[in-house]
Amino acid sequence: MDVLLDGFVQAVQLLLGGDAATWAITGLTLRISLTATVIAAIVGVPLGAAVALTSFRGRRVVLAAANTGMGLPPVVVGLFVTVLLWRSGPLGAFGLLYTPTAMIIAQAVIATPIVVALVAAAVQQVDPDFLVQMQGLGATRGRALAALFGEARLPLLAAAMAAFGAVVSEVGAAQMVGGNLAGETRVLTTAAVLATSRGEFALAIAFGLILLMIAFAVNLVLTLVGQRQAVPSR
Amino acid sequence: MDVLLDGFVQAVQLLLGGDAATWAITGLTLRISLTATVIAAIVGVPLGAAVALTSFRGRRVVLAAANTGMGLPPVVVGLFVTVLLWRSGPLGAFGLLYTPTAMIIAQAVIATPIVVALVAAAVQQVDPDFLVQMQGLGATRGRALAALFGEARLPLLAAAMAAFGAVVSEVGAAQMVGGNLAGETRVLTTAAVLATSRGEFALAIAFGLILLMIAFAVNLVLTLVGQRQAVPSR
Amino acid sequence: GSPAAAPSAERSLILATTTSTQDSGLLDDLLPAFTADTGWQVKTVAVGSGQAIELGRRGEADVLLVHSPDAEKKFVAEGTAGRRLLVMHNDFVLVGPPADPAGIRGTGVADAMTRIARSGAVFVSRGDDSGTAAREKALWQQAGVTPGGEWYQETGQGMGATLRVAAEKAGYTLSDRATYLSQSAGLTLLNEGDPGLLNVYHVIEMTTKAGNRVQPEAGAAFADWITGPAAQQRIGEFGRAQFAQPLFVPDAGKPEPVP
Amino acid sequence: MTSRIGCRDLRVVARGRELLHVDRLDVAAGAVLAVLGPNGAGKSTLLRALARLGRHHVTGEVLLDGSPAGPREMRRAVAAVLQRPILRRGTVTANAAAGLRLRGVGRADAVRRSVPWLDAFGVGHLGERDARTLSGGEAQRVALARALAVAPRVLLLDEPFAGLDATTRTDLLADLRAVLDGLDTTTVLVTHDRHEARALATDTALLVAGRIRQLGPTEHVLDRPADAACARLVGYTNLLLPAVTGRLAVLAARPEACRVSTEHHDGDGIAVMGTVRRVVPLGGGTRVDVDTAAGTLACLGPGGEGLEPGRAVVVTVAEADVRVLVEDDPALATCGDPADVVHSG
Amino acid sequence: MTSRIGCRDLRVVARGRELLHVDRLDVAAGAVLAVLGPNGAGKSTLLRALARLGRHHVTGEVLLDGSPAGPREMRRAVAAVLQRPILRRGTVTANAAAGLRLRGVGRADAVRRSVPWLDAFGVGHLGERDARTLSGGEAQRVALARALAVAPRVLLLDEPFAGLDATTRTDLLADLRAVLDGLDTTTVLVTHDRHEARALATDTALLVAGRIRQLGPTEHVLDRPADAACARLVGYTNLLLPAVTGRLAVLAARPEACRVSTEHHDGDGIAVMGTVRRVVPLGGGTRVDVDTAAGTLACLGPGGEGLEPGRAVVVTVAEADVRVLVEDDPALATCGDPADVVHSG
Ligand SMILES: Nc1ncnc2c1ncn2[C@@H]1O[C@H](COP(=O)(O)OP(=O)(O)OP(=O)(O)O)[C@@H](O)[C@H]1O
Ligand SMILES: Nc1ncnc2c1ncn2[C@@H]1O[C@H](COP(=O)(O)OP(=O)(O)OP(=O)(O)O)[C@@H](O)[C@H]1O
Ligand SMILES: [Mg+2]
Ligand SMILES: [Mg+2]
Repeated sequence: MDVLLDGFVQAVQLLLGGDAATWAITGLTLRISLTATVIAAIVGVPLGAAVALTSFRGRRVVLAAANTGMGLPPVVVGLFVTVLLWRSGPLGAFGLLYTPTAMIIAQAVIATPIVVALVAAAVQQVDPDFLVQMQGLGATRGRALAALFGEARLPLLAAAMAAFGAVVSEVGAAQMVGGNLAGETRVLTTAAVLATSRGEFALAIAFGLILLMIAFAVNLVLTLVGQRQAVPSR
Repeated sequence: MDVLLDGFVQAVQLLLGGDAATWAITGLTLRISLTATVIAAIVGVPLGAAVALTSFRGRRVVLAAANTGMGLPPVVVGLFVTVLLWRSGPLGAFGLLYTPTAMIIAQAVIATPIVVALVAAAVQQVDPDFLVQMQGLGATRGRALAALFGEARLPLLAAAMAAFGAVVSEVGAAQMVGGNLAGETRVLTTAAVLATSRGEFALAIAFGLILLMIAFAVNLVLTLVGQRQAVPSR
Repeated sequence: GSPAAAPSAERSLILATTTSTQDSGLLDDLLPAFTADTGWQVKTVAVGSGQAIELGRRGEADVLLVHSPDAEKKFVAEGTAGRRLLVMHNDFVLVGPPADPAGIRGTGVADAMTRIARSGAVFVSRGDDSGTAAREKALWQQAGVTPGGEWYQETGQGMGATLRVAAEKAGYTLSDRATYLSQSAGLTLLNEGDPGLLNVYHVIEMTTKAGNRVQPEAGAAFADWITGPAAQQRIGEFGRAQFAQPLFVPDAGKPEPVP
Repeated sequence: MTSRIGCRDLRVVARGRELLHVDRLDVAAGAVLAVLGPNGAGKSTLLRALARLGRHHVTGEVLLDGSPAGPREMRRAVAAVLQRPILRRGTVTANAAAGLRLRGVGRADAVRRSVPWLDAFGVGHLGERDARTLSGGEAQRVALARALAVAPRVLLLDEPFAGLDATTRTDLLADLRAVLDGLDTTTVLVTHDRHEARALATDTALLVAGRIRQLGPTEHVLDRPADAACARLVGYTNLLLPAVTGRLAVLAARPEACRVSTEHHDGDGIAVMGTVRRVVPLGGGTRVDVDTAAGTLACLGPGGEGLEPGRAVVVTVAEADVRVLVEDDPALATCGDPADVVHSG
Repeated sequence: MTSRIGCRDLRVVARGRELLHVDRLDVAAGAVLAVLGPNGAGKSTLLRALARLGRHHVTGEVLLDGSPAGPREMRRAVAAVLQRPILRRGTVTANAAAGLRLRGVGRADAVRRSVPWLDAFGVGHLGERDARTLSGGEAQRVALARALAVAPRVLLLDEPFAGLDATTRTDLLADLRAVLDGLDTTTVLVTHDRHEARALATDTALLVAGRIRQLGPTEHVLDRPADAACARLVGYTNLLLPAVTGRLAVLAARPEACRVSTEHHDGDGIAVMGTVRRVVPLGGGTRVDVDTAAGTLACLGPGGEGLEPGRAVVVTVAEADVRVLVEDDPALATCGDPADVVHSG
């Protein structure tokens, strides 16, 4: 149990002590996972909304794929992306393997089905007449959708957090496509794995705690943004 | 690219060829992840519903914790549970480390915040008067809640899938607390990692594909159950 | 475990070992025989040497099979371990791009290390406290080089992944022969045979001094078995069929090699 | 006759505001009580508080058959139709059966017992339809059928006929009256329609700003408002203050009973001088608002052709059409509170 | 006067069922068209189709200022108040401003322009309140304020006064009439209340089963129903068939105009023999349903004391109170379709 306590102490020391490597790793983690989440949102939100609001051919297929995709194993995604990015692979010419870009790609792939499935569920739950009423007040389709998203802001927030949480905490893909190169592609999860394999359990716990702090901070920011125009709790 | 094709072929061969080990691993994966998801649901659904429907002290804290907890890194959870289950740890006497039970515990820890956060978001989106009307028709609190869950069944389904997807696809905790013991605690993800580290990429892809099939099957079953008393799509 | 496994769960030991023994498939070959011979079930925790020793130190493992001699000696000196017995060896090899820009082919290993550092060619290190990483560090020290900078990259991952990174970056790396043979990944064997490249595996049995749930008799049983003639023969045969050469050389009872 | 449902010192508070405070209310077995009140008076709040529903903070006692009852007992006795029809996903048949299902009745039995009610409310042909595709009035009917299928001991209806077309409404009033006469059900009916109250309710309560201002037999309450607020509520919206009438008491009159003329004809009744504020032609008649020395009077009727704003006019009301109000003293606000149980008709 | 909004051959189909089919409709600039119809007739569907809203499959043309208009143009011209008040999360003020905000008006400006409307609808004091805590009527008022704040060229109102208390309703009718007279707004008003139609609408359309059965000046449509369905809709619910009256045409009468007596007094008007089916006392009067040789007649009025089911009676109606219907021929169903534009009053 003292390992956990040690881990906590070490986390505080690393952050407050201004350990440059730790801060760099933390920054990279945030950058990669946030970028991946944003990309997933750009792809997933429209798709999820479309699944919920329109009845195009293949709507059910997309939904089933998204639901299934939430079980996409990061290791396999990592392998997949690796194979694509290999020098001998179709995208090898870009030399992206073992770069943060590769990690962003893999994590975006992991996050997108989560966003699609949860956004679809969130939007589907809003009163079907809500969009009609907004358009009936003169809203363009875009503005009406914005209002709809405002209305479903709580579950959308949860969707964003689920996606971000999934990618920021996964290690399989980050390890495989990033290579966990010190100072280049090492993020908090891969650092924690390394610390573990070195038997430095307290350090691993420390990295995990820093990661949780990041998740909490992102959650806080999202919540505050979400509640900017919000109402007292019901 | 041929690696992917090989992987597909191998997945089919493993399953159809009746490879006993593969089937055993698949069965164990299902058993562990489903059990963990069910435990997470038993803990998380009431908590999520309470967060959405009542206004107890610390409600916001639970919600923030759940949202943050979606970013709980499996590796760290694995380490945490490992430390607890160590022979020298507080629960060491039970000798649970490197057993499926330990994996279930770790995965339940990972899945619970997901369930809490997504259930809260789902339930919060239902018309606040829905419960009132159900009780106004004579429903006991339990029956009214059941009706509420029926009403929010789509996002609840998505929540269940997100939780199951997260645990079935994670490898950090499964590896650490399960130890990837052949025939005992080897699941599809750890098998895929082992295959990767042995350089057998096609086999790794094959395991990943089998995992996706599982996720799809679970998704299908959940959807069918959810639509048993359902309506034509809107 | 399932009900069927329950009775033998009484007699199961925890073996903490390095990934190379598992990834090469050696343990898959040995352990069923061990169980058949002794009745002990084995829970293999395949981790880095650093973690394996740490698990031993905390009494979480009954026996260790590791290849990081310096760390082992330090650990044994702490007094919680029991016997430390030589089991086998294979060797490390320096591998790199076929073009060999640093020109290390056929040189002595210390010379090779210096050339790599000077040439500015990429060297990919495991950097994970594994036996391999420890040996690499020792080699740099012998060569009088303090690695660091653009050309020196640490993966913090297992041997297979590190080989793949090295291949992708057209860099050099130090690998154990077994992993290199199974996952050459487009790299060429450039330097081998130097005595400094010997990779020695020891079995270390743990005692109750490390923790009161340690099963010394299990550790002893494993150590005795793996250094026994039957196991040694199996080790000598392993891999011959697939690679036309054995991956490990049985060493039980021989004197400690001096690197 | 004994009280079926009632309350003592019932208070509902939300965010520090008292939404409702009812000292005492009793409705007899088999009786129908109409609750009239302006928007936001607390009618829906009263209904929910009586059924012990919802999340507001409620204090005081709810009585069922004369003894205090908790949520559990109330839930067994009550069926409520909320102001908005809230249907579940699923077919109309499933929705109609939902009330019985929620009380533990088996599926087949519940459907068998609820289908006749769908027919009674004219939506039997929609049985297989997805409830979310219903029109507003159709949904309202399904909600009514669902509640009545339960055959509750206490029926709480919140503006049940609001979305129904006029003809159906008239027919349903008669049908419902007939049904209720046959059942041992006590009904509390929230409505904005005086005709509905007159048709269905033995007694009527006027609720203003969370307080019952008047309670008694429907005919009496609708025709003899106790104070200004009650008068406004039952259609006597023109207040004639002593300053302009020369009488001692405040009088109230319906706009339909007030005539505007340019000359003063001496005669029976009351005459008030004023100037025209605006003239609004309203199809069947014209509404003339007249500013007087003490407030504005609305006059509704034919004529009013030659009038334009600013013109000096006389508003006349026949003596039979005015009502005398007790002084609008807040201390008297609860004067209408019942001494005894509201009786069945 | 030109048509502000109209349609040609407008059809709405859902799941293979034709919900609505309007050949031709035109409403002039500044006019108010009331749409009356039974529940499920397609009134809300018509309103949505005119605004090009919603997900139903719509064919045909919607005309704005005489030329076909797509969803974009319609959205700029129209403000709609749906049957249920649908408010956003947030304060009442934010909701009232939402219409303008959604049209791109800045926040401060939108609030400044919408607050007076909140006051006009009597909910100005609720500005800071969470919209989800409003009472039904309060929410309806906010929805109305939100739409009117937009000052749209076309105002579509779906039962806008349904949840409002009677007094407010009366006042609002006058206020709204005054406001609409001042604006260049064309209004389509769906309602179940004939008085509302009479008060606000220059013209009235009767919609039955998705078809406009009659369209014309409000007074005429309400007093001279064209066929049985229209008659039912405007309150002439008793059909007197030739078989029992001896006349050539089908006649219709209001229940209030039908008197029941036990003896036949010879005199002016129509007398029909029948037997009492049921007697329902309805507060102010009694409703007596009488079975005749051709259908049941409802009679509403004072009296009816001595009657019990099975008793032979005579139903009498004065000649002035009956309306002659054209034969209820489906082919004539659209006979009421307008030849020219509905005129502003
Ligand atoms: N998706 C659908 N499938 C089938 N029928 C539908 C669908 N949507 C609406 N309807 C039907 O279309 C008819 C017209 O609906 P609409 O809402 O226009 O009625 P309305 O005249 O506004 O009635 P109300 O007075 O009750 O509001 C109704 O009978 C309704 O049940
Ligand atoms: N959570 C709350 N906080 C503050 N005020 C509230 C809250 N909930 C309801 N109210 C207010 O309580 C009052 C009573 O509401 P209620 O719904 O009972 O009115 P009502 O008489 O049914 O009105 P209507 O005729 O419009 O349906 C309203 O003014 C409403 O705004
Ligand atoms: Mg209400
Ligand atoms: Mg409608």
